[in-house]
Amino acid sequence: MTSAAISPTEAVREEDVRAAGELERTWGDPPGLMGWLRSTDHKSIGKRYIITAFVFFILGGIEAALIRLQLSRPENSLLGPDIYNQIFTMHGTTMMFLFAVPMMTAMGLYFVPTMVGARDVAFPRLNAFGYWVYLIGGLLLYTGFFLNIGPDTGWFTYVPLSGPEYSAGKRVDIWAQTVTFTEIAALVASVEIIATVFKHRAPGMTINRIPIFVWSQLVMAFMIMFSMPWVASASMFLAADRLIGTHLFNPAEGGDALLWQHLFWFFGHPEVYIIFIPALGMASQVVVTFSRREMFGYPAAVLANIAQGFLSFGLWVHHMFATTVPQLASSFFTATSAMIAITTGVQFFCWIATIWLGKPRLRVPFLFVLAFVVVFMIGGLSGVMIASVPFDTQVHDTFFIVAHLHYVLMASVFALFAGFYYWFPKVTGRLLGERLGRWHLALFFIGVNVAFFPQHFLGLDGMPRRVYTYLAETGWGDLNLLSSAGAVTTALSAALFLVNVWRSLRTGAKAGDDPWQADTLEWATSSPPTSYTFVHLPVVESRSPMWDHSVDRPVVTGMRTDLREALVTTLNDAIPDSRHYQPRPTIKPLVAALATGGTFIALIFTPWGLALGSIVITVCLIAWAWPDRQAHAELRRFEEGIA
Amino acid sequence: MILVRIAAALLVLACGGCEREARRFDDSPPPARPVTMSELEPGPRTMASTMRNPYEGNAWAISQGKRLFSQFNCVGCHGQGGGAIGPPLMDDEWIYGSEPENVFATIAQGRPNGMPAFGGKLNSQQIWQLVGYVQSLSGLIRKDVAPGRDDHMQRKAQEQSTDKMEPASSGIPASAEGRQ
Amino acid sequence: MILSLLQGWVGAHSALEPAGPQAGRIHALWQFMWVVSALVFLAVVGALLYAALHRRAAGQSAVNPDGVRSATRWVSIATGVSIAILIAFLGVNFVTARPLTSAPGDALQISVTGYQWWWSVQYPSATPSDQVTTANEIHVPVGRPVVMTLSSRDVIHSFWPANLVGKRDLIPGNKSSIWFQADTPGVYRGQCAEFCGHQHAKMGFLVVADPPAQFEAWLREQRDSAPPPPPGSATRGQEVFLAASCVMCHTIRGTPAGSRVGPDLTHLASRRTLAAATLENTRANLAAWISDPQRIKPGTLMPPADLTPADLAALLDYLETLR
Amino acid sequence: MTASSRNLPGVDVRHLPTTVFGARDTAWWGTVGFMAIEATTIVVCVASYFYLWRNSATWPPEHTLRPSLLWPTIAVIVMLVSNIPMVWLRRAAKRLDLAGVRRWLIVGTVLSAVFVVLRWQEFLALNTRWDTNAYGSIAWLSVGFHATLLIANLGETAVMTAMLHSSRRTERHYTDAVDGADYWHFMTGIWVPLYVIIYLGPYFL
Repeated sequence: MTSAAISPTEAVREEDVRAAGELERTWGDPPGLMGWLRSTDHKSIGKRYIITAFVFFILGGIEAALIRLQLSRPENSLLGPDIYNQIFTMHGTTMMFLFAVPMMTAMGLYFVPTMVGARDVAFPRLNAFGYWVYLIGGLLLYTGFFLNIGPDTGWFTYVPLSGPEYSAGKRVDIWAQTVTFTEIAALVASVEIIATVFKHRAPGMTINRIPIFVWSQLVMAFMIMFSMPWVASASMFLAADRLIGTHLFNPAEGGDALLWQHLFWFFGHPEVYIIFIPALGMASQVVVTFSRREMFGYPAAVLANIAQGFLSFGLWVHHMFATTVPQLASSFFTATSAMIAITTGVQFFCWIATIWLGKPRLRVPFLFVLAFVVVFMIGGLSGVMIASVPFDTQVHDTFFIVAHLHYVLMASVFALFAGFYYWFPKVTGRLLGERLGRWHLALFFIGVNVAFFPQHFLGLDGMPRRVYTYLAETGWGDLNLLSSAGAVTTALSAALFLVNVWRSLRTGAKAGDDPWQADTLEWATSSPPTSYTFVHLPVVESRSPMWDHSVDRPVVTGMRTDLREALVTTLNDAIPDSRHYQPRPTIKPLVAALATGGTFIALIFTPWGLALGSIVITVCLIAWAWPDRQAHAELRRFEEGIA
Repeated sequence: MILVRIAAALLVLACGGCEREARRFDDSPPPARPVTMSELEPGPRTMASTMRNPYEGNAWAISQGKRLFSQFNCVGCHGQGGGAIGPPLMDDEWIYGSEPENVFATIAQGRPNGMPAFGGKLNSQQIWQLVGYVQSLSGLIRKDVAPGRDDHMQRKAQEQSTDKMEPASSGIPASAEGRQ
Repeated sequence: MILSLLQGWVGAHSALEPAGPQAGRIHALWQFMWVVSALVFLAVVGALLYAALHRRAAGQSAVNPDGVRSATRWVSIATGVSIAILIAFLGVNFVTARPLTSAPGDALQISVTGYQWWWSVQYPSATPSDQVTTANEIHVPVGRPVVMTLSSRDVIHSFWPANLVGKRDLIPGNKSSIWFQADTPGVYRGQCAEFCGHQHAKMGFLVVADPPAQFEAWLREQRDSAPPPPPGSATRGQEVFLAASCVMCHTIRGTPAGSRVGPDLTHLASRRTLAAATLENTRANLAAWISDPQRIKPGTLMPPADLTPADLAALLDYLETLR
Repeated sequence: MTASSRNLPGVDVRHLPTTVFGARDTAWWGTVGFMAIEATTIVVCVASYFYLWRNSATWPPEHTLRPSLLWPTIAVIVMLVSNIPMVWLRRAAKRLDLAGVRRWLIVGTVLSAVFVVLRWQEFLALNTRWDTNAYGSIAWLSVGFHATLLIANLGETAVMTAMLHSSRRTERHYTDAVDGADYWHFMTGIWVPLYVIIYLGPYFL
């Protein structure tokens, strides 16, 4: 935002207007459809990511509605077992792989660079590639579903049910490849975020001045890096068992069905925290802004966040207490599962202190955070309960678990909505309606609790998960009906949110650059941000740069405006160290993604897909690495420092 | 645009996806028309196929056929398709014809030299499922429909990886010759 | 809910109505955790709302040192308390878990095998002729520990009689076992808890806890083979059974029917339910199940038997003799 | 062509270098990131290998030959030795010594081609098939996954070589060469434990 970034003397203003113009020519997306397909701007990509993930959220929600409709009364004949199994599998797969993780990484890819004061992520083309691969994965899953090739063995896809003998056809293979696609996308995002946070922070943003949301994204990125390969490999193993007859999961030939569960949950548990930790980060950001006070116990909160990341790798067996895992091992996992509660506790306590010491403004984003804490408390406490082996053997795979996991994940969705209401003005330039927002929150809060709280008791009362129906004589009908009513309310609230977005886009109040008087750098640019984000990269002197100076904010000078130049700073102290050239937009990422997509889809049908695909992919990567004439000339100009 | 491209690619690859994936629980396909075959003259039948196996393209039905094949102890005589007391099923030699409906008739009506008639005990759905599996044993159905490896000791390559064996002119079983 | 209310043919099926020491301990643990959690919840949410809503002194600055000091104190206290609570929780959990692990020596041995989508139950015996095989209905003597040896023939299932004990998975390729003791006589419903395919929802079973004498009597009856049917319709029915598709999958001891693909029907008529605790065992239900099982359990591996009404009637007459 | 040079409080970065090597450069962190991902995947393979080993009475299971050692041993030695030219490559690159970089990159391309050929022998040396039993499956998949690294490396090195010979080269590509050398060390280094476990393992497990 030019006016605040520099002192408003005439000469300077002119100079900056000129600079801004050239920056726009340099960093702007190319025009037209091809330009849209070539874009590598982290803001365009991030926006697409967020919208795509939200569309999948809606689709997953529709599936949830169908599930609740089917279960609303006993012996319901709305959905048969075949379609029901596909739908609940689609719901889980969509929510975990196509909504939750991509949404969290997407928020990171959009806001991390702006919050650390960079103009783009470290590897813009790779970023675009990641998005396209993710999109292909989602389209694959849903095309499959509409062609009746929808996976039907649950999002956890246990063998042998999902193995070659008990899952004929290609349904499970579609699932396996979708997972592969989304894992690739997530891993790409993790590399982007780590490199951006490590090397592209604004001068002065030392390691202990990094905004908490960025910290949470960093933790998430590392967790993705060390957990996603487990499920990616596992799904490859499964595909191999199904396609080329390997025996990894075949007990008779020395394989083991439990191996799948270990591999899957070693990813599957961190997965939950991959979703939850960024949610904590967003909530922290909102708490700080609306308490008008710096985060209380910033170091403690950050360390708790990191500890949480580590601990989450020590929990996976608590998904397997009903299997033949030895007692001793189980009790270890009980302990870790209890311990991780402390890390969350510390962060909650820090918030409460921040709010207590600050002067909270009860705006919608802040209210969503309050709701987030309440909802998460319920999910977290039931989580501690099921860490107990004996109790878990009763409620494992029952609706008690359904209730628990939805409380935890829905809590993250509350935090996400807090983030939406908080950052929507930054992304679109318009505020979301406050009154509609409160209605949305109220309905959502009621809906979620009415939908999921009764399920605790359904589980204790003997109702297992993943049943397409139940006998009238079991007496589960009433609570199920209640739960379904809650689901309807939740759907209503989501609709209300869409209305709010639509109205604000048409007639919403103009936001201005910094509607919340927030403390972090994304508010230092215009709303919506320009393609180059900052005319002058900011310089940071504290944890809350926006609260230090209202005008005459210190800036970086001497950056080139005629080509895409990024400032590389040192890892710990963010001292300017070198200048980095970033390539112009290109279609190459899309082409490479299509090649990758083709390869993995071909792999569903024949092992030769691998040979064929690797050739195509190699060609694409060569093209990727080889600079065209313009890029070459530009790189030369950059290195030789000539205009 | 990209959406269209990908969707198109997927549609091509997933062609017949619907048929391959259908789970028809409550299905009673018409039986093959009864074939009259006198005990006295076993041997090659050159019968114009008037009827395809309704489950040729249906992976689930064929996996059911595989299940029935082991549960009804067809392996007792035919081995895992390799043959033992009964003739092998995974080669290109078809004593009573390779056409689906011949195989159907063989299962339904039985054959001399020990193949019992299962007509009364299996319904047409089960028999067609078995026929589909028997076809898959010699690679006569689509690869993407054929079963993968099973979850027990591996005794033979998975049907998926079985090469197609064009039915050859079949010979009369030695025993049958002996009787004539 | 009231046990007696659910003592119909379905049976009781709730972890909140323990009928034995194992489920009892777990129920006690649940009550403990439930109360503690409620208190923690109220404390945290209360603190949060107070912090958000309490009236602030005019002109109180956001950075007041003594405020920070007391906040630091409270945060440390809260953290300490949560650690203490979690340690207490671990202790209680350990105390609860300990006695659940190993069964006493004199336990009754029963082996349960999971199939898509029913349970085969066997009472092993030294003399093979005394071995009892039944399906979907497990009779146990009251007051005596019972060890279930669990295995699966196809996919993973999970054995869960909620009123008696927690669940245990049946995983192909590795044997597992679980033990419990029923103290209250009654009929308890259990169900498969691990998703196992199309009819996971209707893969139930009953545990019938009888006084020891009654149990022994039951066991004795189950040992016998089926008696030859009385002449007339029942005999006709047996012929139908042996000629139709039934014989391909089912065993009736004392007849040529000996296939182990489906449940053992030797004492079908003595069972309370049909189709894995899905239907009450009545003549009408049996007829419906035999003539169109796919309508009742879509995807079940039992094929429809197309019988003439006369044959069906005869078959039912015969099956009803299998007490 | 650079933005305003008013003396605001702040930093002027126009004189910072454009070509830096190793951890100072952003791209290096990308490379390291992908190394971490690949390393994790190999850990998954090894973990699965030991999990399956624990399941089986004898290792390899009966009626399965142990792997032959001749070719794998040759291959692992070649891999280790191949790191020497890569060290020289890095030095040359940091000196921006074009001739040196070209020389060692050509050597590198040849070597990585040799790796791929040797890998074929290593597959044969497993003396079992992927669809024989779980042992064969995990062995093939582990060696196979590392093979994809080898192939990727071949492509990468070849392209880099061509690049350094073409008119499109810039200083940037010296930095890439250094990253390439680092990746090389990783790729060959991570193979050593795999070699020990998969080829020697069956002799002492």
